[in-house]
Amino acid sequence: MSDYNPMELMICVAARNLEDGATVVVGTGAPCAASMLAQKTHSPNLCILFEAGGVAPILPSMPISVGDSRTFHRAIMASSMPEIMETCQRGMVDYTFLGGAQIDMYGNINSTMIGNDHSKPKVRFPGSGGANDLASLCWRTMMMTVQDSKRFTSKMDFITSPGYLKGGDSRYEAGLPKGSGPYRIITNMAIMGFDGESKRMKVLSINPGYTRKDVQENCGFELLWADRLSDTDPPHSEELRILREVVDPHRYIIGR
Amino acid sequence: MSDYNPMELMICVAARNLEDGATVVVGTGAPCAASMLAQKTHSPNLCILFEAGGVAPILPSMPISVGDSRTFHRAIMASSMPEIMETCQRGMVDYTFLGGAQIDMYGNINSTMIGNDHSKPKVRFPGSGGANDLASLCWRTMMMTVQDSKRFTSKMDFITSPGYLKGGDSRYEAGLPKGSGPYRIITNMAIMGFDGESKRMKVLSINPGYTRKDVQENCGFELLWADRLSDTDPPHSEELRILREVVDPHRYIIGR
Amino acid sequence: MDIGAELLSGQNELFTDPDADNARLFFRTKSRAMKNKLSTAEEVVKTMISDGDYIAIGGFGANRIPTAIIHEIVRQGKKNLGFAGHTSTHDFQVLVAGECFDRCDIAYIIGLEARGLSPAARRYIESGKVKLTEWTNATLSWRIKAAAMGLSFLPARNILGTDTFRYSAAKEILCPFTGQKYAAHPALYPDFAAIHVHECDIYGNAHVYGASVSDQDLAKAAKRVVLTTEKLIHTDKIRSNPEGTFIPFWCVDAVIEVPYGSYPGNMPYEYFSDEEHLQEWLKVEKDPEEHKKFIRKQIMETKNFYEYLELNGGIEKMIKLRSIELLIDRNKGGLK
Amino acid sequence: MDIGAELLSGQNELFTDPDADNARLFFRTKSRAMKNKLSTAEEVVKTMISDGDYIAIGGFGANRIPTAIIHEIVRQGKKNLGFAGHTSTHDFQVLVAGECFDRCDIAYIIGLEARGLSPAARRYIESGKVKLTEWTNATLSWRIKAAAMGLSFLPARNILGTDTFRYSAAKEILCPFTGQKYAAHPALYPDFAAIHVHECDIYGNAHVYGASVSDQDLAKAAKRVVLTTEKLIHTDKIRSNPEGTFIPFWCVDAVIEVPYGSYPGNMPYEYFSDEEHLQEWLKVEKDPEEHKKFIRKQIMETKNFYEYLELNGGIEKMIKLRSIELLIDRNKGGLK
Repeated sequence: MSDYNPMELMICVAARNLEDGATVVVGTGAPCAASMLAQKTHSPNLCILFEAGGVAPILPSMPISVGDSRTFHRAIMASSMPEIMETCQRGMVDYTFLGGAQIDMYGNINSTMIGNDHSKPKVRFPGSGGANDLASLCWRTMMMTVQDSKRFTSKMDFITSPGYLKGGDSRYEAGLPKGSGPYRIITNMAIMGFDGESKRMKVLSINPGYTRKDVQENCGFELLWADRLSDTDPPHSEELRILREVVDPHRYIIGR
Repeated sequence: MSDYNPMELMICVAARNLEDGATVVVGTGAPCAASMLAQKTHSPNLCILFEAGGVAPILPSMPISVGDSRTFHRAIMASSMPEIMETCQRGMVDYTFLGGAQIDMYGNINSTMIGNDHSKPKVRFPGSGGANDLASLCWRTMMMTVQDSKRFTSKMDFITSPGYLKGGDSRYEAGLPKGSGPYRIITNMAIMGFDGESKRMKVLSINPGYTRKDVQENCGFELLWADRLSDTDPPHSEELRILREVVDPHRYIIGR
Repeated sequence: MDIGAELLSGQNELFTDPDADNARLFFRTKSRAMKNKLSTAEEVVKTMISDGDYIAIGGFGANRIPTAIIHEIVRQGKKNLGFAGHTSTHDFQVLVAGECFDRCDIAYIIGLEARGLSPAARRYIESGKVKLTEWTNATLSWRIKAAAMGLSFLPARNILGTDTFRYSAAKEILCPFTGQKYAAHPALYPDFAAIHVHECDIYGNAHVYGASVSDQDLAKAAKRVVLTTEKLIHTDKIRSNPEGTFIPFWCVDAVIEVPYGSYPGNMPYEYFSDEEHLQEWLKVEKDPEEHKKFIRKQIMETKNFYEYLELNGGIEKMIKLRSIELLIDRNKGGLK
Repeated sequence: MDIGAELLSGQNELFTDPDADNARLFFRTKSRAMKNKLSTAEEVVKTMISDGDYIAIGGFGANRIPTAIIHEIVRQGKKNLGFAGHTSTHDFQVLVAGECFDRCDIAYIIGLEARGLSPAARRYIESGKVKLTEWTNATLSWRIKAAAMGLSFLPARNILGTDTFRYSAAKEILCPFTGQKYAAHPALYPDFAAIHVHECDIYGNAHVYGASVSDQDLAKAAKRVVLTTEKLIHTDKIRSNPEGTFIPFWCVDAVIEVPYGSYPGNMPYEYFSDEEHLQEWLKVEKDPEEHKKFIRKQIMETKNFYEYLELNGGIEKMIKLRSIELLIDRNKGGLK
């Protein structure tokens, strides 16, 4: 079994969740790498979109901006931001990836600020950008993140992007599209999904080298556990080869 | 003084109302001829738009459809119907021309049906097309029509396109854009405007060969009269020359 | 804000479901794969349109229309369709000949613009056989745009205060910021749409030149979309000019290559409309028997669009119409 | 429907007037004439922007940005501006250096995407000197689109149920047809917008290549619009391809020819972003004194954009960045 780092594992697991013929809106970095890996393994027909307007480019390298010219290099379409967001709103986009400083048990995400005074934040982040839009409008939201009990918290300073809000049907009742929401949270320690009823975060599999105890101790809220809790299938050597040699040869992302 | 027919007079008078640098949405026929005449006389910078998307074409001939290729021949833009209508809604379009089977004292127009049962009309016409939109959204609506007491009526079978509705402020109160509405009704007998308060049709000038009596007798409602009622300035020989030789050499329109 | 009482509603029937979540559930299942979508008019009309469906036709009546599909709908005798009468002229006239639809959203029908009115269309509508709901060109454009945007309505400032509103299915609403009254137009998600384009690849990535009317929005709004195209192109041509893509593949379910496919309508930069033939349509319609014979000959007894085209002059006619489109006077100049 | 009680409103300030009739009254007076609009950055910023105005910048942060205008705003010391922080990155960072704005609609600020966060922008925002209202990329796109459409709002299905909504100025509304809850986003009509394009004529008819972000809507929504362009073209090029017109003349008040005008940002198909220079910005910002010196040298003490470009490598640098954009490896091959 070949050696790998946590980022490589998260990217490989994320890629496996992107089936052939699906659509995914990605940002720069790991999500883009996961999508490129999926294209070069089991999903040659995966359609990658970028929020500034790029559709199905033949990516010559990792974009540094979701609006730079790489995102529509030999693309099927170089469109606009409203075009991409309306395509999501219409229900034509299956997946998206988000990141954030805080996430709670319902998959709500904070990428706006730390502190309790919005007008004078202790720490200010960029804000939603397209995150809230994609979390609201795409069918399934995924997240790749290193896990710790600060980031996985029950005390959110700010909910930037909607997960299942307060759980149960609260997301739909708020007016957000029926059947949409968080799908997978992929961390260095485990893979989580969400309970069908309560919509609380539920551990589906634990990554090699970690225990159930590790996963719970590095989470600020009580996790649910799948009845059939499994071991995460580690990156295969072929996945790693393509990721390292083809997708990210300069190790911009997997080198982090 | 050169001889002319009623259509030529109406077109020449309409053209004089289109000042240089203005925007006008036109259909096929007389309105298009009036706009072309204006461009070739005092308004070289008049911008002509067609509702299917054509903007500022160099018209090689009269279009037979507001969507045919003449309407965007060497145009500044071949856009879309929403683009044109939203440009009107934004307040960037100064003039439009409408036609219809019935018009009332407030400039409301019927181009939908004759009869009293909408589901089974006695006579069915094409309907609004873009007429209601342009009457609602452009700043000033004009009409060129032969005048008779059937067409100029107080009993409208159907209001397709809004004039001043019930007069006074009723047009604005209905939600239609502030300051917009009917501007000139140009007939074979007279030129009408609308009273600033009551918004009722008011005769501004009478065409050569007609009397105040003719104008009222050929109108199904009571007309208001300008304090300074004048004689309509008839077509000038240069206007007629350009109209006949350049704008409509085949007499498609002025031959009617 | 308890002003609901003052807000009016159009009284006529809304023929389609504007619900955005219902539309999303459909679009979730729509294929996004870039696969070969080549088909035939016969196959598409047979498999993609069911009696009772609500359909829309791209282009502008007699400009850039998918004639092969319109004829095939009549040829296969589709019935009880709903129709978006959005700047419909010759397309409407053809579907009337087949008495294919029994409900119609009206913006512009019956007329062929400067060419005059269609007697047959007039008879059909005045017969009372067709349920009518009034709209306008902009309203249908915005209803289609609302669907393309994944919404159930869009606000607009037209049709307020008129009978057009009264006999529509629109509703008045107030702007929550300004209190301004608007007409809310319900999203229109057609079951089927056919659009004729200048060129596209086998996946449905298309280029269109000239006025686009509402076709970019229509391709997104409709649940099933077929493109007829003047010619097929390689995807490299799409990828070499990605800002020029008019319709992307994911909107499209089928692609049919139909050279001269807008005949007898105008195809911008390619050929002008056949005005003589369109006048013939209007003439024969005056006599219902003549009209039946004409339709039998032109549509029912022709195997497909090419036989119809051949019947009316074929490629030599198209060369004439191309000269007209390009403003070439073949009587002047040229090599002796 | 008396459900008004249940409907929530964002609690933060709406910095601009969404009223469509007020906007129409302005647009009624805006010139539609096709006249020569050539000007200079100095003249445009002096005459078209007043302290206190609300401004928006086209492009996408460090992609296709009108750098000459952004710098000139800082150089002329414009103050108390409102700013649309719509995918703003380097443009935001430059305006922060001049402390030009005191209120900001936020979609994305402070960050330069994969490049990291701007320490200076962070200090400025965390200082509390700037009034902040939260939005999102799609929301600002739709607020601008609402204005472009001549409306006072558009409905959308994003931001509901979040603190992003709570600290916005959006309002919940219900669809009059389905009862579906929507976020109503107020139209955004900026006082001024600057957009960098690939080519345009002296009237402002423009072509843009690559992702267009929200610039077509922004050109319509803004009351005053300046285009900076890589190069001027003859109007014949516009008229020979009317479907390709990205922005029509009537939206545009001034045109400035600025070759390399998006530097240090990326200009699609022309030159890539200058990543070394952008990293230098982030580095010097760590020390406020260094930052002041840097801004003095780069902007305050340069006469115009060309001196700034010269200072950072001039045309030779642009040739390098063009190679990167075109994926040319000048170390490989070529004639020996």
